[in-house]
Amino acid sequence: MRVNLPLFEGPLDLLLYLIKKNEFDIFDIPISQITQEYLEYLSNMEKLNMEIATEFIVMAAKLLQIKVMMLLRGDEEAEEDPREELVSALISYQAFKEAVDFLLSREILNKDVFLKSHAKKQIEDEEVWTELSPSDLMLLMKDILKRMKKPSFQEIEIEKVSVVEKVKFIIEKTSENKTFLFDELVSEISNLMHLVAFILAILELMRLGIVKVVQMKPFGKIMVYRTEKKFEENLLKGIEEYGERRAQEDN
Amino acid sequence: MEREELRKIIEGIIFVSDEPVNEKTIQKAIGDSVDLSTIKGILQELQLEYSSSTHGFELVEVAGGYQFRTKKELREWIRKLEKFQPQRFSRSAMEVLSIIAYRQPVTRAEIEAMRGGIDSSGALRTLLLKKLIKISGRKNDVPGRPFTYSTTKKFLEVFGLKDLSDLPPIEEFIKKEV
Amino acid sequence: MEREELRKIIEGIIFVSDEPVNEKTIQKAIGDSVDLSTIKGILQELQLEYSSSTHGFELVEVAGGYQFRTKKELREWIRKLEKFQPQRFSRSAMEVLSIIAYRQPVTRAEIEAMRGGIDSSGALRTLLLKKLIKISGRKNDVPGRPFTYSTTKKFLEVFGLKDLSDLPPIEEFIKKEV
Repeated sequence: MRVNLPLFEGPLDLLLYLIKKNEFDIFDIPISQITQEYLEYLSNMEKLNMEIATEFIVMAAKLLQIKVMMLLRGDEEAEEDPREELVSALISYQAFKEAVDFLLSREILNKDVFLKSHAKKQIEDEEVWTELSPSDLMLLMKDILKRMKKPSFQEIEIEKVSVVEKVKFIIEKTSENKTFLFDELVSEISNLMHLVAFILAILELMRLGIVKVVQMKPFGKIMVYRTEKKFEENLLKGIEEYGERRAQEDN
Repeated sequence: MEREELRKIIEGIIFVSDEPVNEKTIQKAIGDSVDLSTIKGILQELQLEYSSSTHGFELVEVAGGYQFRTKKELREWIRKLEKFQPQRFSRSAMEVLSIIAYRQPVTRAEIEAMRGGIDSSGALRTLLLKKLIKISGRKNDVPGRPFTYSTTKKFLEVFGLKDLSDLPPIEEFIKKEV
Repeated sequence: MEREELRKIIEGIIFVSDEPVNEKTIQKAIGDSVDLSTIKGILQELQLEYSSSTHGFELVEVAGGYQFRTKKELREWIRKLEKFQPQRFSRSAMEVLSIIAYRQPVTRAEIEAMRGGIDSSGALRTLLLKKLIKISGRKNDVPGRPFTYSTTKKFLEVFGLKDLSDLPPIEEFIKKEV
């Protein structure tokens, strides 16, 4: 026999499903019937060798307890309904499920709506923090400790970093403002591969006579500036080919 | 400053900014000589202009500020264009997120109790990594002083909410029937 | 497809693209049924529209494609705006800050060793400037007696911590044993 079991987020989710399926009144749940169906579901899970989480068992015990209390209860209206706590838990859980649907119905960023490229990058690469919370520190520290446990000769993740991209970046930066500090440019670079590509790009632009690099005094600030020579798009192609050749030589 | 000039500056400022920009920030950048109501008026004008069907993006009020975003009806075209993974959320992460949104600051034990005792550490971790929630403090009147969680500004940005009061009251979600 | 619809899609595509977009890329995204001259026409229309003095950004033809850019004359305003934007922290600054938070007092060499030998002087400088860390002393049992770094009172304020014991333990999210 094939049994198709719907999956639930937890015992409350399962109970809500049973209530809906049987069209029970949530304020007057027939405890015997729902307990029976609940236990049937658990035994089906067992038959399928599915792991039954503790919280499902805890709820089963609670249901049985309520059932007993219902039997012991007199008819007096004044007495507290043993189901009350369960009912309010179900109602509140149900409300949060509705809240989930509300959130998912929103125009979700990077799913339904998108930002301008620059801003989008900031959101996606998760590399920039503007709102600080202790949890960020904790997660980063965990990450660092995990990295440390790995052998030190681990393979360096080689990300494809294009020199052409860096050339474009430098050209863009220098077109507005003819001179700039090397440090300022480098400060925007986050990792080694990018730095290497960046330096290759500067060297390439120096070779083409498009930028000049000057250091006023030893250990002084390094300035990069644009020469009068015009940068043409077709130069990019040359750089690309040069990069490919180098890559082939490396292999 | 002329209104046209002002409008141009405001448009440019919002366009260039990575984060939603609010009236006050705009005022600080432009100078106090321009009053908030003028800025607010221009923002509404811009919102109206970009809402027109000829535009591919619009000016949205989100996370306490204004931001240009593409229109929803373009999503299929943009998804085709980009090779990216759309935001995805697991059911359990969403449940935990909605509980935090409505009950913040809230402890892990409180969240788990509301979910019928389900362990929620994985979901919390995912949400922290996505920066949708943060640890916002500790609950001092409970033994062990557990940490409390709250939603972040990024939560508002991702779900396109102006602020937390933009969430419908939870009572609206309480249904008599299941 | 109607011209208005087409215009809207083109505007949205240019808006979200990382790189300048050219007519062919647009045609590829939209489909061959739309010819290049129509696309070219719409691009010119958009260029004309955004070149008007009421707009803060414009559609420029660069690097063989089209891209929205803020207008040059707004440069000063944008620079001013940056001062009022929330502070941003890079991953490396945040990593160094976490190490100092959890391992203080700690030397630069120790920090760099934990980060797999990455030079951390820039991040340290940034954090010192922002007064989130301070030089707290020297490590006397190490040659050269290097400086040690610790977090400051401002660090506690910024992160909303009463004291360092309020930092979440690193083991907090290990799944609880049943």
